[in-house]
Amino acid sequence: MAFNRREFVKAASGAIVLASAPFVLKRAGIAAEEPIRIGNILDKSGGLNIYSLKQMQALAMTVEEINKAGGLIGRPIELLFYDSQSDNQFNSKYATDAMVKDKVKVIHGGITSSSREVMRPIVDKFKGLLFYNSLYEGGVCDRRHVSTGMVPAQQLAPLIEYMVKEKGGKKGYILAADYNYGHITSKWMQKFIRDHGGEDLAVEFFPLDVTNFAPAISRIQAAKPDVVWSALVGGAHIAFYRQFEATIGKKNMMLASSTYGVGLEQLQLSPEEGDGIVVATSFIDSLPTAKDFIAKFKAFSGDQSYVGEYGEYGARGLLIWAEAVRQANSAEPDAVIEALAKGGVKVNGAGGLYSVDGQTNHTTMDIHLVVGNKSQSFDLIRSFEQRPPSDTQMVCDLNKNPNDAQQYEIKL
Amino acid sequence: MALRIVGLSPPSQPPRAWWWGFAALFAAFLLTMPIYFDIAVLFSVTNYLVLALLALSMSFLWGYGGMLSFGQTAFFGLGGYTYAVMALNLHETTGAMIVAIVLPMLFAAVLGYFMIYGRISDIYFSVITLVVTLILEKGIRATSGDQYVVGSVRLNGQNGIPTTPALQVPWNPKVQLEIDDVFYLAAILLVLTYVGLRLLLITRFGRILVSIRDNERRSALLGYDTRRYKLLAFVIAAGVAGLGGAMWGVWGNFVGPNMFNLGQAAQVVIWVIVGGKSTLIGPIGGTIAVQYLTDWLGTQGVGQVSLVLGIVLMVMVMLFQQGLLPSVGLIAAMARDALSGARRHRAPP
Amino acid sequence: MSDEIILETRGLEKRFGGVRAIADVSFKLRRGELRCLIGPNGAGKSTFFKMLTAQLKPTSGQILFESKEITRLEAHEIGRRGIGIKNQVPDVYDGLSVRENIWLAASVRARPTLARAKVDEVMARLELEPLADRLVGELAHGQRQWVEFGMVTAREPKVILLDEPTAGMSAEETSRTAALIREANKLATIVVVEHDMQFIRQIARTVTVFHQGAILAEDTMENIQKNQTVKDVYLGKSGRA
Amino acid sequence: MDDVAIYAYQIGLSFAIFILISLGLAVIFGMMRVINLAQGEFLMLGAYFCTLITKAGVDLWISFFLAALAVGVFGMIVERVMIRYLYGRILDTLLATWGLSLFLVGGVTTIFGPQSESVAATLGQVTVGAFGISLYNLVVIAFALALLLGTYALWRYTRFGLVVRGTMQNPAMAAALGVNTGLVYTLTFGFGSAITGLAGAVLAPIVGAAPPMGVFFIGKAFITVISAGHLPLLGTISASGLYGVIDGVVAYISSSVIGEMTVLFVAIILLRLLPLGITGRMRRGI
Repeated sequence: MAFNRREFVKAASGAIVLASAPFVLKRAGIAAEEPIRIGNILDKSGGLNIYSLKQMQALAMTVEEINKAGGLIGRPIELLFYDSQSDNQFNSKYATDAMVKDKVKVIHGGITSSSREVMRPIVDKFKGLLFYNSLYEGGVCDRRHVSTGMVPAQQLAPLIEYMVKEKGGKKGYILAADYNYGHITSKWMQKFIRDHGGEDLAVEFFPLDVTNFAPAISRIQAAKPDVVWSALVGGAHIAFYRQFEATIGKKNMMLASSTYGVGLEQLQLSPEEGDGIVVATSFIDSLPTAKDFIAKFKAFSGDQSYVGEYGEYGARGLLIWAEAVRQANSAEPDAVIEALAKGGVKVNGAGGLYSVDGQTNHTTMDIHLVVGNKSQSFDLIRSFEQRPPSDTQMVCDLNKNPNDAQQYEIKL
Repeated sequence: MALRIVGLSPPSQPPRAWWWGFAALFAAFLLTMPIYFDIAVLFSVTNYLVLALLALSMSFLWGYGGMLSFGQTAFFGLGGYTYAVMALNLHETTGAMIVAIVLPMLFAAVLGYFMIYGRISDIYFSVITLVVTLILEKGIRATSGDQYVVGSVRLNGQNGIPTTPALQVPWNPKVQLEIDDVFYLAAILLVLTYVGLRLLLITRFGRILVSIRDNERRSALLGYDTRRYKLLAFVIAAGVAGLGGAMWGVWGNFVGPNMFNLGQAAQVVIWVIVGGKSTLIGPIGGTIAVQYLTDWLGTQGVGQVSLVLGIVLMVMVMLFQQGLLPSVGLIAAMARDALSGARRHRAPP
Repeated sequence: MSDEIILETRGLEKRFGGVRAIADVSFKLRRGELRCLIGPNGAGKSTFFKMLTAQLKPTSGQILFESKEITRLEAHEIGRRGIGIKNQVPDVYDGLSVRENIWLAASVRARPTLARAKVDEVMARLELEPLADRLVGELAHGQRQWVEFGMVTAREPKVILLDEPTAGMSAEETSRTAALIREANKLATIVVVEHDMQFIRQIARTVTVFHQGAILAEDTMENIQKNQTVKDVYLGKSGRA
Repeated sequence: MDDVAIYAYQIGLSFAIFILISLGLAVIFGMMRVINLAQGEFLMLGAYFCTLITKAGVDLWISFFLAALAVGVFGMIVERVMIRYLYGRILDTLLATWGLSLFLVGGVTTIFGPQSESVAATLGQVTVGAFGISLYNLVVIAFALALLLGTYALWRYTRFGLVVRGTMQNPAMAAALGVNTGLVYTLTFGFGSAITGLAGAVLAPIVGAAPPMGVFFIGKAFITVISAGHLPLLGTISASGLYGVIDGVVAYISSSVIGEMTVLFVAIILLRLLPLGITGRMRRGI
């Protein structure tokens, strides 16, 4: 197999990006300053790396850009990468390493809720800062934790209103991954479906390793819903979209999802299988605001394929943190937290305006209603500007309780 | 002909003086580590020490009881979950720790009775233990819903229990163990378990157990109820694994279904294989070596860690079947034989 | 020798698939006897021994030991009641030392101090002291046979079953084994399976002949040697009489 | 009527998947007493070869067989380089192939990336009352049956099958009769691998091809083969049948987790009652 070595190395390794840093830094004339160390803990290997690989590259790219442009508050950023290998024991270990041994100012990372929940107490204990760049089920209330991804209220409300009201999808059948995200998301789905006068016929949960959906599809056929709602996650569950198209077909039944596209599912399915799935997301490659980012990312990574939301999260997380550092004029975690609490941290990113809500440390962002097309990508239906993380806001107020450090499960 | 490996005397002999010296040195080295290393190193080493308990559990059972259980992770996970659930419910950790050792032992007693008294053959024993740990994993993963509560604690399925409490000082529950305290505790527990298991081997029970590994039929014909001894060994190993699991929960303030999974079960085998199952100290070394390698690879940007681990395992099995430590001894034995052979030729008749 | 029957089988039968390895064997052994079992290869002698010690389960029939039925007992229960066996291939702990092997046998019943004394006694009787710390796996075939013999006697069984105790031994070793067996016979009832007629003549009073899974004849050695049927099936063919 | 058809379909598909994932392992374990833990990764390789070959423009049906061939050759190389030094050491083989499994997952991720690859086989669907059934799923069932019959015929009626069975029963005798036993081992392992590769290829249009996919299947395959006992074909059919029915019915009426857990549970009970597997007491057959 012929490798383009440069591309391969870049694709394979965050550490190599670091190796090129001194040269870049010297050119930018900031090498003399003491660097700001940051850590990125993601799953380069193991089953979860479909969510991580582009994100770590986007983050490394953003670091390089900031350094080229003169650094952050006059200092270069030094990025340390840790491969948590899709195993929480490494999240625990590397978070401690990053805080204690490497003394990083911020940790970006964590894909699953469980990896985040392993790292959060460690970051709390050593008074650090954790940026969790991933869509999740909402409810974490902790000033040392910043969520830059979507939470259910942001994403599901517009999606479900559109499907029920405009597309006539009154009767819904919900399939979700069998873990916290799926359970909580499915409850939000039920709530919004009912709110809009629809009916949820059934909710089913699937362990992450299920690949045979034939029994579920037969049950769906027996129940005859208008829409199938999917909150399925991970490589194995992609099989569902394939089997759905082969058995029922989107001609006969609508399919909408909170997670489709997150793991670049559309690239892994045939054009027909992905065509017509309705999704709400905070980023797609074809957004007008995304052109510049996409071009830079493709040049940086040498990878011409679709980038997607999880790739963009890497850049988004770092940019938001960098802006907070600038406002605080310090990279020290407590100073950054204070800057965030003021609520004025706003960044114009590739998916629109991101502003951190000081009450919850969650991010207000634009949500884009999109539909899968025949070219393994998405078409924009419409955008909903500046949707707040209202679910988490219902339960969390860090201004009132700055010492809160728990995840609320929102009761419906 | 059986070649006697240097430094490897039959387990039934009481440890020699050098062994006590070694054990003391090992303990002293561990206990003085906090002087030389910072807390991040201690934190990772604690992880190795705790996992070494799991490796000890397997190497005791496999190396001396002749039973290869692929499912020691079942007891490891059970120990961890028991500790987390009990400690969160009781707001007290000493009792939780004890239950976390006892419950896996009870479970092992039932499961072991079923298998050992059912005279299930070796390979099926391995498979059934593996299946059991996979069932537990699947079962735990399926508890994400809010209806799965033990006492006041949500089991949380896939996400595990990330609020696993820190250990309290038994006589003063207000004081919680910090990272360096947990390190001391893990080091002491490991040394005690190691010495304890080693001494167990020279008791009547230990010697009979080793005889069963060597030739079960002979032991039965002599009149030993081999099933009883095997069951007891299985139960003891489960207790050690349970202790490891509970300590792992204490170490990372987290327990999760990954504790049960195939990858974790594979790792245990790899540790023991690398270290060599014919000793108890080997697997401890194997655990530390392999875990350090995995940690280190994770920060080196070399690509896929599993690629490297796979190669390590294949090379170990193909080239160093005895494990690294005993292989060194074996080479020494062959060298010694060659030398003494040469001397014999040279000696006058 | 007393008239008390110590070991008895009634209509013992063993089938492997469609093959009858042992057919309707009714066998009686008096306490204190030294009995030899002979018969051509495949006559079922080893199978018979294995059933007596629960290494194989009989298809039908009964085994009685000291007038109590032991047919369905586990191997270790039979061992505990006092039947010891030396199997055809040396069945020892190759990975353990000679002393350890004997100790394991001696300590089935005895308390630790008694067991240690017993080990010393057996080692002395079998002249195994120089080998005490060698691994049994390192020893020569004949030595391993003696180790096993030592193990069987060390636990002081009431009945000892010996399956070809002299296989692979030199003439000198064989006669020593014969002496050891006679010595052991003072304390225990012994059944020996052997092919070596010289050896049998040295030790046996009564001989039982197995043929095709059944008992063909049972008598003194002299009478057996005169028995025409036995000659036909066994002695005649082997030509060793 | 619909219900009967849909149950039959669920059971059939479940049975077919059990057969596909375990037949290769059964051949290798049943014939050679080698437990190949990298079997799941062989399946994965089959799926990858299938998607790659299809992407190169080859017809899907032809690519199935090319994928089988490729994995078969790969299996023979593995046998030559690794397995043959470990015969008779069942645990060592198990560990070495475990290493191979980790190595392959890492290797494939490095080369192809972590995302899954796919291949489309849109044959359409047939309608049974209110239910649509994917036509391709029926093809999968047919493939599983064909694979069974083919393997049976090869073993039972060909010279190769006879030589293989003879060699496995008594290698020394076979060697004395002039059989190149080394070659027979290589070919048998290659054949088992090829079946697995074919299974992976046939499953690819349903489940795709992704580096960790082997792990999803190996547990089930392992349990099927162990439950089967020492007659690889008959045992696999019975075990797959049993587990297929349980999984198909339970997964349909409750959920797939309960289905899988029931299968694992039944496996334990079964091994307790029949410690040598379903065919443990049978003496003849294949």
